[in-house]
Formats: sequence, C-alpha cells, structure tokens
Amino acid sequence: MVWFALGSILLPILGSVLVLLIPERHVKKAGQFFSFLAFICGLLLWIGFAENRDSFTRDLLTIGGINLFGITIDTLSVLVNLMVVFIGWLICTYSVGYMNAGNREHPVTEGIPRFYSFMLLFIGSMSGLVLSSTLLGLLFFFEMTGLCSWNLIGFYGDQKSRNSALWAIILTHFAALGLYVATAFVYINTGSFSISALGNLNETEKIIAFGGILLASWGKSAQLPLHPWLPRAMVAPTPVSAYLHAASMVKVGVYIFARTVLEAGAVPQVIGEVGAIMAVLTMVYGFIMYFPQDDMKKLLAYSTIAQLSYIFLAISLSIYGSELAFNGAVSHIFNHAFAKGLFFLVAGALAYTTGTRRLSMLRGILSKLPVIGVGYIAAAMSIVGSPPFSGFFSKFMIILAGFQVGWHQPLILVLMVVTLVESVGSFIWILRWMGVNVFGSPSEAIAGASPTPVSIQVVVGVLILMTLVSQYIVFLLLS
Amino acid sequence: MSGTAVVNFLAVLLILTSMLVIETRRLRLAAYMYSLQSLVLVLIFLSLAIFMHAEPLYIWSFTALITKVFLVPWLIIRTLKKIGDQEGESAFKTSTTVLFAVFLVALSFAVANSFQTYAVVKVKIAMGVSIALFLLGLLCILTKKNALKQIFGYCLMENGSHLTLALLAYNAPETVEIGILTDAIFAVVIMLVIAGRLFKSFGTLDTDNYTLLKG
Amino acid sequence: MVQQIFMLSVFLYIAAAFLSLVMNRIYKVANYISAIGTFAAAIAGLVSTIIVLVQGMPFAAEFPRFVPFARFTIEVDYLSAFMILVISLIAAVTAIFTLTYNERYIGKNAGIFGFLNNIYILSMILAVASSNAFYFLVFWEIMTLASYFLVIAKQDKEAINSGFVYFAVAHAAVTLIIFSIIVLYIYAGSFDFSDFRNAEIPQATKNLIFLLSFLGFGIKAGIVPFHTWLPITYSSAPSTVSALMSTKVAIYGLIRIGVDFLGASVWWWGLTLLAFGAISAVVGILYASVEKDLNRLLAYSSTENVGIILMGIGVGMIGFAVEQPVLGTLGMLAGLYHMVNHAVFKGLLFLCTGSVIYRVQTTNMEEMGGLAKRMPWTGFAFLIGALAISAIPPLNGFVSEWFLYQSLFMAGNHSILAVKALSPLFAVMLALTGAIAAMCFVKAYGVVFAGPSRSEHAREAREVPVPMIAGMMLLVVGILVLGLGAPVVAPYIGHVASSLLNTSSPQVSEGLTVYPTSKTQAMLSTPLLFLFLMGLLVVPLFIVWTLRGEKSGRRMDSTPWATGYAYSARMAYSATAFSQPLRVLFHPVYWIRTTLVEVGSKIASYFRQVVGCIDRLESFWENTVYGSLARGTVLLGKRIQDIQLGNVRMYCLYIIITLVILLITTIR
Amino acid sequence: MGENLLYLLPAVPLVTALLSFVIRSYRIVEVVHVAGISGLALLSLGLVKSLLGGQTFFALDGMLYADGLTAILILLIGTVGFLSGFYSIGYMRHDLAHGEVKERDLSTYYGFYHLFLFTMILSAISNNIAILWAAVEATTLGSAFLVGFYKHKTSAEAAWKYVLICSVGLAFALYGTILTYSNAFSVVQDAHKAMLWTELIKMAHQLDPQMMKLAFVFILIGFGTKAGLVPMHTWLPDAHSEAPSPASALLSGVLLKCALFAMVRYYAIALQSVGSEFPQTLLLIFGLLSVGVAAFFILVQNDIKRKLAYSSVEHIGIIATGLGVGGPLGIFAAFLHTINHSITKSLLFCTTGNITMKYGTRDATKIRGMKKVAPLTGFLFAAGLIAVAGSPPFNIFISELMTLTAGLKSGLFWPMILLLLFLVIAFAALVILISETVLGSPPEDLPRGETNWMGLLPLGILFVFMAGLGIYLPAPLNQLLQDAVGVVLGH
Repeated sequence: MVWFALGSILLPILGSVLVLLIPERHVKKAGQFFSFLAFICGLLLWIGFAENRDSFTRDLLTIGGINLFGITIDTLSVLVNLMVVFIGWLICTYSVGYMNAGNREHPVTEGIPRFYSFMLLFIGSMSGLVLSSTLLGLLFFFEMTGLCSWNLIGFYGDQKSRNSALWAIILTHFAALGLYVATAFVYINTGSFSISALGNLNETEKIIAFGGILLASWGKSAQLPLHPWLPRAMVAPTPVSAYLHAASMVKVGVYIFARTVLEAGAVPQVIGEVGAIMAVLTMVYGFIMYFPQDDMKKLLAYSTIAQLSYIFLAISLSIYGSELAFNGAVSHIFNHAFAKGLFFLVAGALAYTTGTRRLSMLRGILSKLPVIGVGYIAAAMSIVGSPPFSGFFSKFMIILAGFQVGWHQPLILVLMVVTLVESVGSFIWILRWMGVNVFGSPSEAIAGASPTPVSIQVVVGVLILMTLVSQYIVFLLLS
Repeated sequence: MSGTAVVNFLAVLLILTSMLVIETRRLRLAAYMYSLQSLVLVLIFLSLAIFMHAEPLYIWSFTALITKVFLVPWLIIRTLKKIGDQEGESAFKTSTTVLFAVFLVALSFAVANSFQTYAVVKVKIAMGVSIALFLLGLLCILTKKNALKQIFGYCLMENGSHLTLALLAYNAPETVEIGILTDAIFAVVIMLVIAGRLFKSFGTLDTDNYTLLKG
Repeated sequence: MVQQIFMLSVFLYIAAAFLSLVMNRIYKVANYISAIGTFAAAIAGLVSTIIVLVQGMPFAAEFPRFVPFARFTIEVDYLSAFMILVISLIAAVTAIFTLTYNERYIGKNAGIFGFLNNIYILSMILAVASSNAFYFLVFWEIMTLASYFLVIAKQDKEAINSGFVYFAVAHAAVTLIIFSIIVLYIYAGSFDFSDFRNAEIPQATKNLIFLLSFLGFGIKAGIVPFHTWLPITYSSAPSTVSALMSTKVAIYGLIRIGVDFLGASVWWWGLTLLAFGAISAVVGILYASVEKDLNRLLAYSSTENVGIILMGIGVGMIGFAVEQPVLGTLGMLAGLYHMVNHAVFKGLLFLCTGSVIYRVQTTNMEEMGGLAKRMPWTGFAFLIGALAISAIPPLNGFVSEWFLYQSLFMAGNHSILAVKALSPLFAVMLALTGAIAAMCFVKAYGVVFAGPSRSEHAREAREVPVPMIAGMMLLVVGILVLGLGAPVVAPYIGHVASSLLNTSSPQVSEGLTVYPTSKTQAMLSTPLLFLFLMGLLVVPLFIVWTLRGEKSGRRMDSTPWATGYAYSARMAYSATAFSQPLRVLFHPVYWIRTTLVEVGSKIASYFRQVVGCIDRLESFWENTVYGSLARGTVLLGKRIQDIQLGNVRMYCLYIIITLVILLITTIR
Repeated sequence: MGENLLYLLPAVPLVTALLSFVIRSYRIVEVVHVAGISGLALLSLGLVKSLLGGQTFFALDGMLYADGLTAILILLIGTVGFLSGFYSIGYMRHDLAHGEVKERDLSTYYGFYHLFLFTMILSAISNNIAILWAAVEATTLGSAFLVGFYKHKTSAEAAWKYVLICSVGLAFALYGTILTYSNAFSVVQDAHKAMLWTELIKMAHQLDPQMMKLAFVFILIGFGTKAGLVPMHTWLPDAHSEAPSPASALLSGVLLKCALFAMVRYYAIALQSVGSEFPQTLLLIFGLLSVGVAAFFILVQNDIKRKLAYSSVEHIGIIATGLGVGGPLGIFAAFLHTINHSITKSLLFCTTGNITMKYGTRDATKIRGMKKVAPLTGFLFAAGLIAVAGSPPFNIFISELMTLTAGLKSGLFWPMILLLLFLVIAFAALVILISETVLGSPPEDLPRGETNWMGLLPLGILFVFMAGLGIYLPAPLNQLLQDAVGVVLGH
C-alpha cells in the first residue's frame, strides 16, 4: 500500500525530470506513460484500500525525532488521490492530441517537454499533498502546486498569460501564509508536524490554527476575496485549466481544509460559521459573475468558484458534527473533478476545432461534434446537479446535511436557503448556455470545425462515463 | 607637572590639531597637520608608557611614529601630486563646523565621565579627547565633500580609536595593535588608490557627485 | 407474481431504451424497437397494476443500496398502482402512435428519442413506485431531464427555448420539493416513506412542508399563477411527449406528501388547494378559449384540468382534515378520476393535434379548417376528445366532474364557515369552467375540422397512417370505457382514495349507477344516459325514416354566401373571431396576461443593465482592491527607494543616527 | 590534526594569493588558482569533519580557535569559495575574450580572490576579539579591489562607498571590542585572557551588564554595517552589483555571514551577560527592518544584480530575525538559513554572470525570454529565484518556516505576521522577475545557446545542494548546526 502511494507521488516526479532529458519526439509518450503509471498506482491503492478498509499513517521522514513527512491512507486520501492521478492521466492523454500545431485556438509548436514536465510534477505534487500526513508535507506540496500552476498558466509566455500566472502564484502564496502560521503554530504547541496533532490543541489554539488553514484554503480554492486569480488563469492551455480546476490547485484548498477538519476532532464552531458564511458569499458572488461571461472558460471558472463554495460549505457544516456533510464534501470533491474536467476538456476541444471559446459563437455542437456535444451535456448536468449524473448526489448530500444542521442553527438555515436559490439560479444559467450551444443547427464556427483528434474523443468519452459512475466509486468506500 | 597633566595637555593639543586638519583648505597642509597630530599622539603614547609603566606602549609609539607620522602623510602627499591639492566646497561653513566640533567635544567629555568607575581610566581628559577625536573624524567625513578630506576624517577617527585603545588596553598583546594598525594603513592606501581612480573617472573629488549608483 | 410482471415491465423499458440507442444508426429499426418495447412494457405494467388494483394486493421490494443514506425500495400500493396504470396506458397508446409519427418528426434521431422516451416513462413509473423519498427525487429529476431532451427534440430555436423554460421551472419546482422532503427527513430520520408517515412533526412544520410541496408540485403541474411555462413547453414538444406529460405525475407527489405523509391535518390546506384549483380552472380555460395555436390551447386547457383535479383533491383533504372520511374519499375519488380522465382525453387531443400537425405542418388553427372531410378518423377522435373534455355526458369528463360537483355540494353542508361559504362559489366556478370549455372546444373543432380549408397544406391533407389512427382509437375506447363504464371503474378508484386514509372504501356504485356514497343525494348512470342520448339521436332519424315519403325542399346550392357576397375563406368564423365575445367579457383577465408579458420584457431590459454592472464588478476586484494594493506597494517601494540616494555622506549619517538612537535608548 | 588544519587553512589561500600576484601568465595563475581552491575546499571539509560533535581546537596560543560556529563559516568559505572560484575561470576567460579586462588583471583578480578568502578564514578562526575585528576589516580591504575590479566609473564609486562606509561602520565595532575588553579586563585583570572570546564567554555572567549593553550596541552597528543590516546596508547593493559575478557570489554568500558571525560571537556573550531580552529585541528590530525595507527595494529595483543584493539584505534580515527570536530553534533556523542562503545566493550571482555575458546588460526590463535563449541558465536562474523567494522544494523554504515556527513559539505573533507579509512582497517581486526575464519572449537578434558551459558545472552542483537541502537535512549537517547552537547558547 505504502509503495503504491509512494509510486503515485514519485513516479510522475521522476517522469517530470526524465521528459526534460529525452529527445522531444518521445516526450508525449513518456508523459502519457508516467502519468499512466501513477494512475495504476493510485488505482491499486484504491483497490487495496477498498478490500480491507484499514486506515493508517506511516512515517517516512523523521529528523531528530520529529516526523517531517509521512503518508496517510484513509478514505479521503485514497479517493482524492485516485482522482488526482486518474484525471492527471486523462489530461496527459488529452494533451497528446491538444498540444500540437493543429490547434486552432493556439497552435503549440514548442515547449512540449516543459509542459509535460510541469504537468507530471503537478500530478506528483498533488498526490503528495493528498497523501501527506504532516502539515509540513501539506505546506511543501501546497507551494509546489503553486509553482507548477504558475508555470503552466504562463505556458504560452505572452504578456497576458504571464501576468495571469503571476496573479495566481502571488495570491496563492499570500494565502499560503495562513498555512505557514498554522503549521508553525501546531508545531510549537504540540511538538509535532502531524496533522492529527491539531486534535491536541485547545479551543483558542484551534481557532488560530484553523484561521490560518482557512486563509490558505480560500486562496488556493479561489474563494472570496482571494479569487481573482482563477478567472484570469483561463489563459492557460485548456488541459492545464482542466487540471487546475478539476483535480488540483483549487482542490488543494478544499482538501487541506477537509483533511485538517477530519483530523482535528472537535473543531470550534466559529470556524464552521466563518467558513459557511464565506462559502455562501462566494457562491453568490460566483453565481452573479456568470451573467456577463461570454468566454466559455471564464464562465467555467466562476462555476468552479461557486462549486468549491459548496465543498467549503459542506466541510464547514461537518464542523457542526454532520458526518453526512463531510461525506458530501468528499463526494463533491470527487464528482466535481470529473465533471469540471470534462467541461474544460470539452471547451478545449471546441477551442481546438473551432478556434473560439466565445459562447455566443457556438451553436449546434451536438449535430456536428456528437461526442463533444454529449460531453457538454453530461458535464453541464453533472455540475448543476441533475441525476443520474453524479453531481446531484453530492450536492444533495450537502444540502441535506445543511438543512439537518440548519434546523437548529438559524444562521445555517438562512445560508442553506440561499444555497438552494443559488443552485437553481446557476442551474438555469448553465442550462441556458447548454441549450444555446449544444442543440440546433450548427453555427458558422461549429460548421467549419476541424476534426477532433482521437485522443481527445477517447478522453471525453471516458469522462462522460465517469460523470455517471464517479459517485458509486465514492459510495463503495463510504458505505 | 604630573604625568596625568602632561597627558591631558597633549590630549588637548590633539583637539587643536584635528580642527586644523579638518579646516585647512589646502590638502597638502592638512597632511602636514595630520602628521603633526600623529606626532602628538606618539608623544601621548610615550608619556603613557612612562607614567603608567606600560611596556607595550613603547612599541606602539614606535610603530605609530613610523606609520602615522611619516608613512601616511607621505602616501597622501604622493597622491595629491596626481590629483591636485585644493579642496572643493564643504557642506557647512567653518564657523558652523567649529560649533559642531565644540558640541562634540563637550559630548565626548560627558561620555568619558561615565567611564569613571573603571580603574583603567586614570586620565579622564585624555579619554574624553580620544572620543572627541573619533567624533571629529566622523564630523569631517560628514561635512566635507572632498574624498581626500574624508580620508583624513577616517584617519582622525582611527587616531581617536587608537588613543582609546591605548588608554583602555595598553597592556594588550602587541599583535592586536599591529593587526589594527595594519588595517588602518591598508585602508588608507586602498582609499587613496580608489580616490585616484575616482578622480580619473569623474574628474572631481567631490563625493556628492558620485551618485551613479542609487536606488 | 405481480412483482415479477412489474419487474418485467421495468426491464422491458430499459431494454427498449438501450436497444434503440444502440440501433440509432438504423433509425427506422430503432424506432420500431423502441415503440414495440414501450408497448410491451406498458402492457406488462398495466397488467401488474390492474392485478394490484383489482385483487387488492400491493407489493414491495427492496434492492441493494447504491447510496449509503437511502434504501432503494419500491412499493406499489393503490395510489402508485393507479398512477402507474395511467402512465402505462398513455405510454402504450403513444408507443403505437410513434410508430409512424416519429419517422417523420424525429427522423434520424429516432433511436435517441426512443431511448429518452423509454427512460422518461420508466423514470415516471419508478418515481411513483419508489417508497423512498430520495429515489423518488432521483427518478423525478431523471424524468425531468429526459423530458427536457424530449421537449427539445425538434432542436429548432423555439424548441430549445421552450425546453429551457420547461427545465428551469421544473428544476425550481424540484428544489422546493427537495426542501420539503428534507424537512420531512429531518423529523423522520430516514428517507423511507414508512418513517415519513410515522414521524412526529409539529403542526407549524407540517404547514411549511405542505406549502413547500404544494408550491413545488403545483408549479410542476402548472397551476395559476405558475402556469406560464406550460403553453411554451407544449407548443414545441412532440405531441406524444405532450400526451405523456398530461399524466400529471405532480399530483401524485402532492397527494403523497399532503395526504399520505401529513395526513391532511388541517382543513385550510384543502381549501387552499380548492381555491387555487378553482382559479386555475377558470383562468386556464379563459386563456385557452382565446388561443389560436392548437398546442397552446391544449396547454391552457391542461391548466384548467389540473385545477379541476386539485379541486377534487382539495375537497378530499378537507374531508380528511375534519375526519369525514366519506367527504374525503369522495373528493379524492373525483380528483383521481379526473386525473385519469384528463390523461386519456388530453392524451387523445394531443395525439389528434399530432396527427393534424403531421399533415398540415402548423399548429396555428387559423391555417387549418375543413380537415374533417380529409381526415375523418382524426376528426372523429378529436370530436370525442373535445366532448369528453367539455364534460358532455355520458363521456368520462362528465363523470369525474359530476363527482366533483357532488363532493362540493356535500362540502357545502359543512360546519366550517369558510368551507360552507365557499363551496357553492367553487361549484359555480366549476360550472363556468365547463361552459367556457365547451365553447372553447367547439371553437377548436369547428375551426380545425369544419369549415373551409384556409391553407395549402390543409387542402392537401389526407388521413394519417394506420398506427396513428389505432393509437387515437384506443384512447377513444378509453374515454368510452371510463365514461360508460363508470359504475365499474369508480369503485376501484374509490379504493385508491380510501386506501389513503385506511378506511373501508365507501359504496359508490350499484348496478349501472354511480352515486356519491349516499343514493339520496344524487345518482348517475352513464350507460343509461348513453342509451337515452342514443335514443335522442335515433328518434329523429326514426321520424325522418317514417316520414320519408314526403320530400321536403332542399337547397342544393353548393357554395355558401354571406350577406350578398360570395364566400371567401377569410369570411369563415375564425378562431380569433370566435373568441371575441370572451375577450370583451373577461377583459381584465386578459389584460393581466398581456401586462405580464410586457413586464417580462421590461425585466429583461433591467437585467441587461444588471449584467453590465456585474461585468464591472469583476474589474472592481482586480483594479480597485488588488490593483490599488499593488500600486500602493510599488509606490511605497519607490518612496523607500529614496533613502538609497547615492550620497556617501548621507549613508554615514544613517549609521550615526542609528547609533545615536540606540545609545540613547540603551543608556536611558 | 585539527590544530594543524587551523594553520594550514589560512596559509593555503595566502600562498596562492602571493603566487598569483607574482606570476604573470594567466594560464599558470589559473592552474595555481584551481589548486588553491581545491586545497582550500579539501582542508575546510577536513576541518569541518573533525569539528563534528562539538569538538574544539586551539592554535597559536589560543589566538586561533575553531568550534561549531567556525565550522559553518569554514564550510561555506570552502564550498562557495571552491565553486565560485571554479566558475570564475570561465567567467574571466569570457571577459578576457571580450576585452573587458587584460591578462594582467586576471592575476590581480585571482590574487585578491584568494586574499579575500584568506581574510574571511581569518575572521572565522580568530579567537582574539581584536584580531577578529581586524580580520573583518581586512575582508573589506581584501574585497575592495574585487568590487572595483572593472574599470567603470560605477565600479570605482562602489568601491569607494564600500570601503568608506564599512570602515566607518567597523570603527564603531572597534569601540565595541574595546569596551568588551576593558569590561573583561576589570574582571580578570589579565590582558591576554580579556581578549580571548573563549575566555570572555566563560566569564560572561561576571561582566558588567550595562557596559556590555553598550558594547553590544557598538558591535551591532559595526558588524551590522558589514553584514548589511538596514539602515547600514547602503554600500551593499552598490558593491554586490559592481563586483564581477563570482566575487558577488562570494561577497553575498560568505562575506556577509562572516560579519554576522562575528556579531553572533558577541551575541553569545550578551545573552549570558545582559540576559536574552536586550540583544534579541535589537536583532529582531533590525532583522524585520531589513526584511521590510529590502523587500520593497527588490520590488522596485530594475538591475537584477541589485535586486539580488537587496535580496541578500532581506535574507540577512531573516537570519537576524531568527537570532532575535532566539532559543535553540530560532538560532538553529538562523544558522540553517545562513547555509541555505549562501548556497542559493551564490548560485544566483553566478547565474547572473551568465546572463550578463549573454545579454550584455543587467537591466531586468531588457532581459527577456531566457527560457528560449539559454534554457539551462534560465532554469537555474528561475530555480534560484524561487528558492530565495522561499518556496519549496528548495532549501530556504525550510529555514524560513523554522524561523517562523521559532518566532511563534516565542509568542512573537505580530512580528512574524509582519515578517511573512514582507516576505510576500519579496516573493511577488521575485516571481515577477522570473516571469519577465525567464518566460518572456526573447529579443529577435539575440543568438540562441548557452554561454560559459564550463560555468554551468559548479552551478549544477549548487543547484543539487539547493534542492537536496530542501528535501532532506543530512545528519552531519544537522549535527553541525546543533553544535553551533550549542556554542551560542553555551552548552
């Protein structure tokens, strides 16, 4: 088990070094290969864990009696790790088709090794973050993901993308300060870097530690007021955006919040209150920002912001003692990953074939590009939470838990009503664009679309399947 | 005349000479003044050595005689031949500088008073003067724009600290004095070399013009 | 055994769905597979539910858990069985209808359509069959999703737009329903219906749950004032889908929650339903009567009929609340009866419309006319449907409305003042509805099927293919069965109604008559009525036949004329003209309707401004908040940079100042 | 063994320096130079190895002395001296080939390089506080010619400021030294002992606290000037930016630490003499001030070498903050940071050498697209900048985190938040720099390809150190740092 875990961390990192060294024509294959190895490790880890369900923590790096890095294997980490490596692999495969000179939106002729190197490093770092059992490990990989995303967002190297990349790294680094403080604070109060040491703090200390953690998570997950980097990050190559939004970067924030809440035992309620209020505020903000967007990726960015708020809300609710909320959060992390990944890859495929991401120029996708069209529908429906797509289940769990908690907490009740309204509103808006874009007779841009590469079609197909079944993968472990 | 009185008298002479070094507009003259001051310093060392029975100070006075009275002024004058010996304008008028100097001297004596608990300090005035000398050196660096004048300032500071060292640590090992003195000499040498280069590059010794590097 | 048949039906739906999806490329085959599969499945469903209803043997089943927090259970009790029956009935008929209808209308996507159609029907059935609220919601949402795709099957701009409206409204409704179910869950501790029934819920919360679910299901059913989405949706949905949607599953949910779970605990719930129902009925039919578009007309008529159904259920709930099981059962019976009736005749009407569209290719009644001659079967079917919906005895619409009248009269004797006072009013409104409905459908039949043809297509129309006729005829039979067979059917529906309260089912029929539980109040025998009416028809014929020797003068002029002018198609009494008196009479109601439309566009213009504002909000964050922060930092940096001004004397001064400050603080 | 090393260690660079001055042929000088730095590296490693585990050595009648603190400095001098010395060869050949310097100058350069190393070693191993002062002052003199090596106007200006300000500043340190001595002398009445640090630390608690406070103030200002604490740092950006890049590496990487460690010696005495509050508060204030001011300078400065110089100020500030926080953890963090910063900053300054060779400018607004023009250099530059910005997976991240931890442990919540905010500004400034210089699009007319391949080898080694220390702290190094902490805290 530990070897599988280590494999999913180290193999992609190894790959990221290797792709820089090998001849450029082999890079794509190597990238695919290493991400696939990571996926296999993640999958075996999941299978192994699903069989016997014993959670454990293994210390790996100890200096002077202080554990600096270790690996935690439990439902949360195994699931999220699977998501990270799976989507990582899919994205690497997708990029084989996407990152070439045939790309209509942005032909890519150079920098492929750099792209794959950072992509693989990203996968490895994410995996490391997810499996880490220490705050130090969290912090380390937190910053690593920031670095990778920075390089990938600025991949095209023009002024705009570089600026956007700067927004991303500076804002998230600022947020990371919270985690720095929390890590140091936990260490000095308990003498340990282990995440579970959070549980040994007293009430006030926990508030301070979680305050820091919240700040860090907000920054990384692009929550108000640290959100502006995410919509700007849309200048990245679409596979990167997909990975940022689906499985990494923004998931870092929610993951560390979930992880710390899980390990800390009783968390002060004020953290739950603050988390929930900010989550709902962000949710509403993200929703409001849907309206003016005409760039598909930007719309998706705000959708990500709003969806992450759901996860934040759920984790905050779990602080009130609702196990269901926590499970809902875990499920939503997992489900949203596949749905949003799919959505971005669809956007990418559209950009690839048509050269535009403007929503108003896309019409009749289904008739011309059926796979992409179905992908669009599946992604949209999963994100807005319509069964049988998996987004429904996790959202339902969150809302259910919210009302359960809110029945005795007027504040939460109000927030949940707002959430419910937001869910309807965002549903309507996404649905509107879906109706416009997917159905009907092809618009000019779509009619002139170039054929979609096979790798893109395959990946989109796999993800469509995942939007239907991802929930059951979660339930297999949760039940 | 007791030993203390001699030392104190010579020390006051130091203040006088240092004011001359600072305010002499012609650099060559200032170099001579510095030589004179160093001679006074050597005399102080000698008298201290005699009155306080501090053998190491004989060596001190000897080395100081060679380096400070002869070597350093010679080096300065050698440099002056290349770059001319007229000082440019200074930041303050002479009267202002003197006013500052008076204030600094008063301050030094006040500071020296606080050392009274220490048995080593038998010559309070000399102690005050040593600090005053140091501060006057600083004053020179701060108020004079000419690079060579600033070197003189540094030399004055050096003399001051040398005196302090002699008063407080006259029985320290010789190596200490040699080390510190070597540094001082080399510092002056290097500063002079650089000053020469500065003159070649900028055509002036006014340090206020050396502001290519800022921000 | 029943269970097996039911499962077979489910399996057949799934098989039909996926087979047709797989065969999508060969779309004709896919269409046949889908239709035949649906038909077979529906028959199996019918059989199983009829067994349940007739033999009185509800069944339940539990499946493995998919979701940790909810059991996947199915329980077909009387109410569910009744609903499944209705759905299956329409499903079977539409299946036959689609055999040819889809070939032309759905074309190459017939496979996908078949898939979605089967999923839609199946999810409806499973929604009403599941006895776990979570799965109810899941299937409900799948149903909505599938029907969304069905609504936009034509994929023109209008269809997409109406699909959007439909789905958005449906989802909003579902959110309210979810809310109410979650509240139930909080008190019950699980999603099982059995726990919901036994939950101890404070009255105030019960009211909340009821209102939420009423709103939610009411929106989904299309009651006034939430009816606006109905005409939009129906006008572009394929007719078979409209027919399926007429089964009004939303009513099921309302009954389930309001009556079954909450036990209809206070009387004003029923009155609310009654009031909303009455208003919906009147307003719906008023709107319908001035409509020129056939689909939209039927849509407004749906609002009307939903209103009538709600009135029945409202009376039923009042009865349950005041513990008068007889009144309760009777009202519920009226509601449920009208529900199945509505499904049948509205389904028929939609299928007829489908047939008309199939040939005439428009839904605008002004462009039809004279179709009865060219499409006699369709015309006949429409006529029967129109008669039924107008509650003309002895057809089924009349029977259910008759029960409703009886229940309202019974409620009029009630002790609660509001009920007592309002019941007659509602009865009057119901009567008004019936009158306008009759007028409306006379107009519809007249304009569409009678008179001259007003368009090229109408002139060239011919009868539709056999499967479509067969489908329509089946429903005609259904109307007759439900109407003439009322004495047989009513007791079973009475069973369903009474099962909700676990009382013994009251006596509502004897021999060839039905009566509202007591024979003294009123009695109705549709078979006898039918015989009587037939007699009325036969007697004149008989008279004519007996007097046939005497030739009366007949005008043989074949071309009609009007006030001296020769006839032209434009002179015919058109749909618009027909409803002119109504327009004048109910001016305020229509005025509300037009202003509502205008408000919509006004809101849209505000909305655009808001979007603009929001657009600026984005840059606000970046420029004002973070931008000024960044600029401020750089500016501060530039100020601080000034300390490194390049003057070596100043640098020395810094050192000295620092030293002095330190010395002062140290010595102090 | 250890005692002999204490003699050998300063002797090697001194001899090499003299040889370099004497020999005219630059080819031979290069050979001598390589031999010199190799010998130095080996000897220093040998010394460090023998010092492990809290060993101490005396030599020359107690005038020379080595302990944990020395070991850290010697390690840095040996490693950085060797690597940047190695880098110098390619760098200087390039300058020679482009007519920047003459053959004769190379001998001077290598001569002063080794002289500089000698003075730094001397400052590291001297036990006599007056000699310590003299050695630190001598480092100024040794490096002044390196700063003014080029024949530019700015070089001369920088050298002038460097020498003048450092000399003035250090003059105060001499007063501090004298005060300490006289303080000790009044305790032991033995002139020899009163000058030895090892004796001073033994009698620290007997010293007059008020006097010691005063002495510490002078020491702080004096050695702080040399170490580059704000506001005495003014010479630093000038000197570091004007020196040849390998020399800048040495200045930034080692010299600052020599001065700082001289201060640490007094800090250790002050801790015992006047208690921890006074020296720690002072260091904390100066540390934070340095970090804060430098962070802004990094942001607004355009010259990349000046940016890096200010970054050195910032990191010296962090080290000072670590010392100011105090306690075993704080001091450990400070020392670890010292090592980390030396490695990283040497790497960066050497890389800057490659960049200036390639682009012919140090203006950050003109250097663009390094990733395309010189990918390896660009990579190293970016990695180094990320490291100094304090981001994992590189070493500085660890020590910054430790400093923060120590600070919070001491209850300095707001100072640490302030520190973090300053670090964010610096971080932003540095990533903006990478974003512009490394990732931007290159000038059209610039030929592609690396320059100075030879120079990339030491840079690669530095990179390996930098990344390696970010992930793992080897046990010997840990031991070494613990020893040094033990020396400062007196157990």
